[in-house]
Amino acid sequence: MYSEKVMDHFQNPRNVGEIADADGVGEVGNLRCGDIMRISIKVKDNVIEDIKFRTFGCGAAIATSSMITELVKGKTLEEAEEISNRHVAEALGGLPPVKMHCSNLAADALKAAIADYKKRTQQHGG
Amino acid sequence: MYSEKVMDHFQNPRNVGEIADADGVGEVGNLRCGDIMRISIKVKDNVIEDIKFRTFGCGAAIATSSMITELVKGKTLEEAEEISNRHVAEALGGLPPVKMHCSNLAADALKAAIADYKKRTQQHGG
Amino acid sequence: MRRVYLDYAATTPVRREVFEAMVPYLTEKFGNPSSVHWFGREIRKDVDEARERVAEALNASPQEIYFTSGGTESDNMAILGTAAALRNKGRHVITSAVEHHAALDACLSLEKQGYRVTVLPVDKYGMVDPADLEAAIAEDTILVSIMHANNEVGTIQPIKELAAIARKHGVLFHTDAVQTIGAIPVDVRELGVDLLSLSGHKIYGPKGIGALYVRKGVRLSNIAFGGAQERKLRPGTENVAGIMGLATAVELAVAEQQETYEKLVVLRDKLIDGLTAVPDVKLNGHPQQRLPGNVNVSVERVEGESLILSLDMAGIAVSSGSACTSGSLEPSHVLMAMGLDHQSAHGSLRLTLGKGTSAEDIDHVLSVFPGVVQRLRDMSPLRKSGEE
Amino acid sequence: MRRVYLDYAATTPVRREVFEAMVPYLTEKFGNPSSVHWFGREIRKDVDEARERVAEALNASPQEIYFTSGGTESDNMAILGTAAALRNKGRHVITSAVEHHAALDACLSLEKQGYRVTVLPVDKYGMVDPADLEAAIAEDTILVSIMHANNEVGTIQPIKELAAIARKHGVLFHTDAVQTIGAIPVDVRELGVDLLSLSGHKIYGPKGIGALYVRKGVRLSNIAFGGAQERKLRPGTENVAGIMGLATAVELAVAEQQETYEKLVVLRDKLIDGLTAVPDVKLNGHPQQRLPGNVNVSVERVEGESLILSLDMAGIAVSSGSACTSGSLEPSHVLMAMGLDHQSAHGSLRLTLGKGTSAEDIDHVLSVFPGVVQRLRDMSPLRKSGEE
Ligand SMILES: Cc1ncc(COP(=O)(O)O)c(C=O)c1O
Ligand SMILES: Cc1ncc(COP(=O)(O)O)c(C=O)c1O
Repeated sequence: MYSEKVMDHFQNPRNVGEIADADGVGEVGNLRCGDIMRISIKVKDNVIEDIKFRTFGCGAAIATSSMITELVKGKTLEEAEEISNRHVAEALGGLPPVKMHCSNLAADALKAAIADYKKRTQQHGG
Repeated sequence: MYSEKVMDHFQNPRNVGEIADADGVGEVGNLRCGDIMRISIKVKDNVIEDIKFRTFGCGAAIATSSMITELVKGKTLEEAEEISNRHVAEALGGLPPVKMHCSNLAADALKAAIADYKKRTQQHGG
Repeated sequence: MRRVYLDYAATTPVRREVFEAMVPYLTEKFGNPSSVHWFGREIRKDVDEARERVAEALNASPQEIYFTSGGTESDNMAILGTAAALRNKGRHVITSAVEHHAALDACLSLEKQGYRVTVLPVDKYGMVDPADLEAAIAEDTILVSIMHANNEVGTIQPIKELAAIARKHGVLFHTDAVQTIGAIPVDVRELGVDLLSLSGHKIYGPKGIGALYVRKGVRLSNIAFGGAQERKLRPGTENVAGIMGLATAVELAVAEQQETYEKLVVLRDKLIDGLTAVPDVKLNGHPQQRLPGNVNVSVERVEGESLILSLDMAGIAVSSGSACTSGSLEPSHVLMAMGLDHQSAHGSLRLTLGKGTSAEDIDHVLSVFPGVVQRLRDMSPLRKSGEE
Repeated sequence: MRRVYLDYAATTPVRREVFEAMVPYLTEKFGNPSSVHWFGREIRKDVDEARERVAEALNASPQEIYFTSGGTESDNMAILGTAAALRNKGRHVITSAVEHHAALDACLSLEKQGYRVTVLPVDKYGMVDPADLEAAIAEDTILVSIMHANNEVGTIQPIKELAAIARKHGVLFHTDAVQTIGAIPVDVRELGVDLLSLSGHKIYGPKGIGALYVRKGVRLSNIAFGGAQERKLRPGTENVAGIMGLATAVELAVAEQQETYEKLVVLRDKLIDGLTAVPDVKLNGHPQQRLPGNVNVSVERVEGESLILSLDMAGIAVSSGSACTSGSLEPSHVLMAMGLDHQSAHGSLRLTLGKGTSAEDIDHVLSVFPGVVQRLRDMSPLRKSGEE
């Protein structure tokens, strides 16, 4: 069902946890659908310096969370924002069709975290 | 499907043929249904002295024809007339339900032969 | 006693390779393909692979293959499934008078739901006339179902031509290829059909497994309800061992089709010649457009079941279109549709050849047949006009 | 890696005796039971005998047993077949909220044909209240379908009592006994049911075969069309090997039921105790009226599929009522009907025990389980109220 890459990320998820003094936090999903993802980011000079996730969800949800943290670490915010669900799924060597909605969640959580960061810095800056 | 008795009568049918100078002949069935039976009898002193059959039909049709000739040989006409489909089927150790109509035919053919004999003797006698 | 089996159209022995392909799935490989864990995933992979192999043999793609419990269910799914899916498009279905009951009765069952059903006639060889199909197609026609070759008389229909007519009118075309896989070429694209049924046990596979080809883009409604198996179209835990057996059977049947055809045609013609050399024995079905393994004759003045039984007692297994073998009073609807009279229909005999058939088998049958016929004719009240 | 299979409710391995009962029918005994000749008669006799053996095991008579392609088809035939046969008597059907989809969806499909369908609720243990059934029966009720025991949570329904209520009102009663044969006593007369479904692959038999008990005098309409097999109710060449395997499987399951029950209950309770000793792990289903091999727990703050996968990586095969295992977004309709909140329903885990399960297996699972749960909880954004 799942590719080896998915299983690797599920089994050895990268960047699990919560950044204590995060610059932005995004949480998406709900219990009804059985998926909740929280991504926290540390940003320095417009670059995502650190990123961590916590996920309640199926194997695909955990793997996509893990994969997206790897994909964006060290990227600028603009580069990170361009990462789509498709990119995540491709990086994982594909996902079963019924699982595509899980990869949506990961990109959405990242976007929410960046939006949160921007809101905070605007507040600070403006 | 068929009992051993049925197969025996099918394989070694008794009294096949036609009595040349028969006292009565009965033929029942039609090609539409795929069964035709002809029974000819020789009667002496109210007793069926000889009986022969010819049958176009399935295994059950042939076996019931053969069996009925055995059952009635040497019987009086009254005794012969009492033989029912059920008797023939029972004497054969039973017939598959879908084949019960074949045993009807045998008794009917015998009845027709006896009726023919009676008609002829009435004509002679009256 | 020497036993000769000449009823390959009724069913075939499971071939060794098929049996061996099944054994692992009746022993250690037992998982449910729907399970997420290793035991299930292992099987899912194998079932997917089997689907690919069946697809490849038919020149279809794997997503176009659905596994069923046999030819009957495939026919039912194709006909009742499309009829339900297209009920708002139209309610007219066309079939032929010589279909297997699995297709014919499925079509006729639609009448109770308010569909019109046209049953096309056949000629004396059992052949559908494409002009009749053309004429029968109406505004509200949604489906045509005509079998690839007939199981009783072996007549091969001009499916490519018939399917083209349906396509021209935007009407779906289903064919029952249960008797043709492995006998003549079956290529879904070449035939141009939208739906095609097959069954395992006619091609040296197991009983109780079949498949339905559904061309991409053709939508069926469910005729059964339950789990999400077979892309939600055919619920129920998959008959995994059956599927693995079917894949091997289809693959081998198609690979060996040409060779089988050439071998059987020779034996078939020898058998036809020998049987019809007996007086008043006539061939039924098409003399040329005929399955390589099918022989069907009418033996005048003799009823079919009594012939089968007599041959059986001599160790020869054949079948008949006689009413008495089916438990009804009417003989084969196929023979009647071909215009045979009742006597010929009741006196029909089907001998079907297959992998195990040898020239010696044919010789044996031909040596036994005349005596058996004579014996039954002697017992028959029917006489040749002029006789006795 | 040590592999522990705890998914016997999904499917079971074919037992040796069953496999051996099947082999002759996948090799030399290949005839079609409908054939008149020796090759067919030989098989017909064996199929009849198999029917007798299944009947005897259920305390039914042979004419009351119909072979099908599995539990799904049995459920469909029972429900759709009686509904069609009694459509002029009434168009109201009653079922429960925790049925297998093969029964539930078959019932619901009738709504499109103008039937009313009442879906009875269940309590927090998944149990139907007989008073609810009594209240739901109306003038036009024709059928009640309630399963003998649930496949997900193992709750055993009071079928005898429920069937008696239906009988009192002259309403037919169907039960899906797919999960109960061999686990608890199943006697059709004792239960007082009119129709009862079973499936081969849940009782160490093959996949793709099942049976339906239909009490003498109960009339079903055909839901499939074709040949005259199974007394014209279920067309299609019989899955002979499957039938022979099923008969052996049913016979052995029933013969060993008591012994199996006693063995499994001990292991089950040990497993339940061990799992629920982990904080925030709760048992689902009835604590007493429960299948001997069923354990179903909700693991708070962890999603079910991730649990299955983690256990699978440790060699332990289990299943889940999680939405993510079914490819839908909604978790198990059974757990939801029992009133579980979404988190508990998504975090459910089903472990089902069977013949191969040993005390060491249970120990192994209990040694692995806490670590797996901890790891996933560490990864989860959900926190116990009061935590972090
Ligand atoms: C032409 C044809 N269609 C359908 C069937 C039914 O197939 P099955 O017996 O697998 O249901 C058969 C054989 O019985 C057949 O010959
Ligand atoms: C309670 C119940 N009913 C019906 C079925 C369906 O049986 P089958 O898979 O043989 O179609 C199952 C198993 O999947 C089941 O557990």
